[in-house]
Amino acid sequence: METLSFGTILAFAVNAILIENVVLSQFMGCCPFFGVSKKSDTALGMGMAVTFIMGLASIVTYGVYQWVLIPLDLEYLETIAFILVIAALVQLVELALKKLIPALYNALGIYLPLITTNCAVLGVCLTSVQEGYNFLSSFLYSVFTALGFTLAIWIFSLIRTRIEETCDIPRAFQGFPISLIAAALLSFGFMGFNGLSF
Amino acid sequence: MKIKDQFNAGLFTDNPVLIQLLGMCPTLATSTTLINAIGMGLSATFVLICSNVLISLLRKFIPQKIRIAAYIVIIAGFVTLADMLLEAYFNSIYNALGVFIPLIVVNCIILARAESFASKNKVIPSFFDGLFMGLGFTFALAILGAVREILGSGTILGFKLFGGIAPLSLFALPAGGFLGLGFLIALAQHLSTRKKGGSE
Amino acid sequence: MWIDILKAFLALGIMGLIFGGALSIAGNVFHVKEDERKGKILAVLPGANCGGCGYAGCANYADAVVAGEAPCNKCPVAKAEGAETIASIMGAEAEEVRPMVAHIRCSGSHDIANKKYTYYGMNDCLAASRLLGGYMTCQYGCLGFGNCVKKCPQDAISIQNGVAMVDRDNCVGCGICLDACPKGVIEIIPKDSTVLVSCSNKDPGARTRVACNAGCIGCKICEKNCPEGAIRVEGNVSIIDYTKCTACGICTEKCPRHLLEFSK
Amino acid sequence: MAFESKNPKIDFILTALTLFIITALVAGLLALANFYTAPIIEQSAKERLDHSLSELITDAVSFEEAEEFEKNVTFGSVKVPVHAIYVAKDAAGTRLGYCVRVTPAGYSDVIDMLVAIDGEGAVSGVQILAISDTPGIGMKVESDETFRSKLIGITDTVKAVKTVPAVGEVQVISGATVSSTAYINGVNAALEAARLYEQEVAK
Repeated sequence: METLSFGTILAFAVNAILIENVVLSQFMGCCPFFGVSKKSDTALGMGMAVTFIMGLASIVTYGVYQWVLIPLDLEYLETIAFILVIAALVQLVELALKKLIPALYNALGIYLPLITTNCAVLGVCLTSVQEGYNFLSSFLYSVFTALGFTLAIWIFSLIRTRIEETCDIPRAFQGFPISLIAAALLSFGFMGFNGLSF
Repeated sequence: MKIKDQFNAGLFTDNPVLIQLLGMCPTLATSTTLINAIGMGLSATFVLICSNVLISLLRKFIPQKIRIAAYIVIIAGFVTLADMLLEAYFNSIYNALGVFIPLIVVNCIILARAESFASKNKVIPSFFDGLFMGLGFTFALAILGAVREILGSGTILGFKLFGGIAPLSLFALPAGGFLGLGFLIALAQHLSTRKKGGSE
Repeated sequence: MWIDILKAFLALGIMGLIFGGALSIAGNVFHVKEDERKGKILAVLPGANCGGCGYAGCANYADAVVAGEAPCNKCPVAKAEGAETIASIMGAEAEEVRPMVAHIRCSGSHDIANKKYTYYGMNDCLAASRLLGGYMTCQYGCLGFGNCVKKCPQDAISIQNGVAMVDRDNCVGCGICLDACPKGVIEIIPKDSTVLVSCSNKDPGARTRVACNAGCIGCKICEKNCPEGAIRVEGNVSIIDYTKCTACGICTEKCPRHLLEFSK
Repeated sequence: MAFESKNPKIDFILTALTLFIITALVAGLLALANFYTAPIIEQSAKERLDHSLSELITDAVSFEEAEEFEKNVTFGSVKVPVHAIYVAKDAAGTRLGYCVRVTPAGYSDVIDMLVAIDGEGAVSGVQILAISDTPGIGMKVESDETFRSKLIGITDTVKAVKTVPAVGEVQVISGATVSSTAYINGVNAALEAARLYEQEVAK
């Protein structure tokens, strides 16, 4: 990312949110995507929590990679170092949320610790290292990807509440199968964005 | 829990992918071909067994506060180990699985089994739980992989199937993964409700 | 070789140290005074946040139980044995909690209840009730489009001949159907109650006769004849106080509309 | 739990210490494993590379890796990263041609390919090192010989077109447009990089 003019940032944002949406075309972060999208307010809460953690994680992992792993040439330990950072961050956010915003904490319930196993968070950190982004672009990339995740999970929660409210679904398809098929259609939609080339 | 129950639970009644719906990311992404699916399944099983055993050995020493952080580090350790060994000694599988080996770390099944089972049971049951849950994961992944390969690229294990007909390349794409898995889980739910003498 | 190992050992070790320390400090700083009974109860609950107990998630339900607002048997997934363990965690003072069950206060099926107009539209009670209070002449009765059926996690309600019926063995009395019904004809009563009132028509007797031939006309015969004084008629409809009712059955014989009956 | 205590001071030390031990031990174990596996991995990667290089330019004896060269070649809206340029030399040391390693972006992944350019600046061969593009689609590029043969012998960049190709154009494979366009971009980028490198050396 050479010159960070507004144009490149915009292109970067559209690319991360629409074209290579982390859930719908890169397949990362599906567990909470299906788990938390029953109600749209918990979905948004989850999206915000993931955005916050991804932003924080990208800063800390960038720091760890540049100042710890490279000088000691321990690049092969990047996975462990990153996942340690993410797990600690999630636990810190969980404790903070429990104290400061108990309502959101209770609503997210089991899915907050599941963010640690959210492939999207680790995936983003690993990709920004692979692509060799500098500090600002790796932060932007993480935040935009998280916004893409939030957008996808929010739209999906609207679809799911619509499915549950009005359509009657055959017994075998109730619950997750119908949501998976709805996700397939949503993923078709997002495939259309591949035509956008920046 | 006798071993037979664990076998039954791991593969059918409590299958991590079809019933518990865990580990969706690798399932949808690597099940484009049968070989990839089996490769992913077996490497995940290897990591699952080792991490279950080690975590159940250490369960008395890990305090509650850093429970998740400690389990994740152990799992990540085994994954990087598997990554190195695969790249050094089994290079062909490594090329096919590419980015998905590091993502086994965040494969929800492993942490879920570590958290809900290994940290509460002794070593032998944890070993079998890891083995059967891993096999259940590979079993579900293999079915999905076969279906997607036949429909998506018209081949099975690389051999061309129906001659000239252009395959539905949709199934090789991410969206096809969702679709395939959706119908697979519907079938699993249908079978399990029918087995319990389904209410309707 | 040893230097590499030492480098890795120290580098990641120190990182682990910093994070472990940070977590333990955060654990104390953000320490929320929590009733340890909540932790034990959460261990019993499945943690799937299905909402079957009528609360947003297992954590909310555990809070309610610890605060004493919620009975111990509300979790449909943990069922009886879960309820017992929770009751034991809550200590002896959790009084013997009577299992509750839902009851539809309406028996106006198609053959006995009259209709104002024929309704063509979404098969959804809420939508139907928006059109002049529903197609039934009786404003208070069940519309039979099954909003409660869709919401019930136990599949304990079914629509028979236009009226919702509760299957008492499956129902755990969680009360989700209560707010699903736009007409509010569902009530939660103890499972072992036998005498049931299946009507909630608050119009005076004359209008009720026109609406439905199984409607309560508010004649108060049941109220006068009940030896325990367990029945009172409020707003032209009889309401049974199940703490007093001894199921003697006198009211079922006396009721001119044969509305009060023994549960099947 | 053995390692937990009520008063915060000791608890702090115990938790921090436990995590320290676990992470340190795991890191140490991995360092050990890495010590043994790293050389093997490098070795096999080197072998595969040499094997491909010698396959492309058969009569070359040695391959010298160029130091400074244009890292990213862009033409039009396409940007293709260039990983390395190997200068092929025969026994006498005269320059026989180049091998340029490029990684154009395919549909869902990157195509890692090696393009050989002979003395006159014409493409003499292309080898795909790794392509994990969507299997059904990406593999077509590798197996479609007619498509790949069209790119042998070109001396200047060609345009990827969907319709009937005119001079200086190559038709993409139907059903695998994105991957075949990436392949063409790879070859173009290699030509461009070699030309830029030659100007550099000539100066």
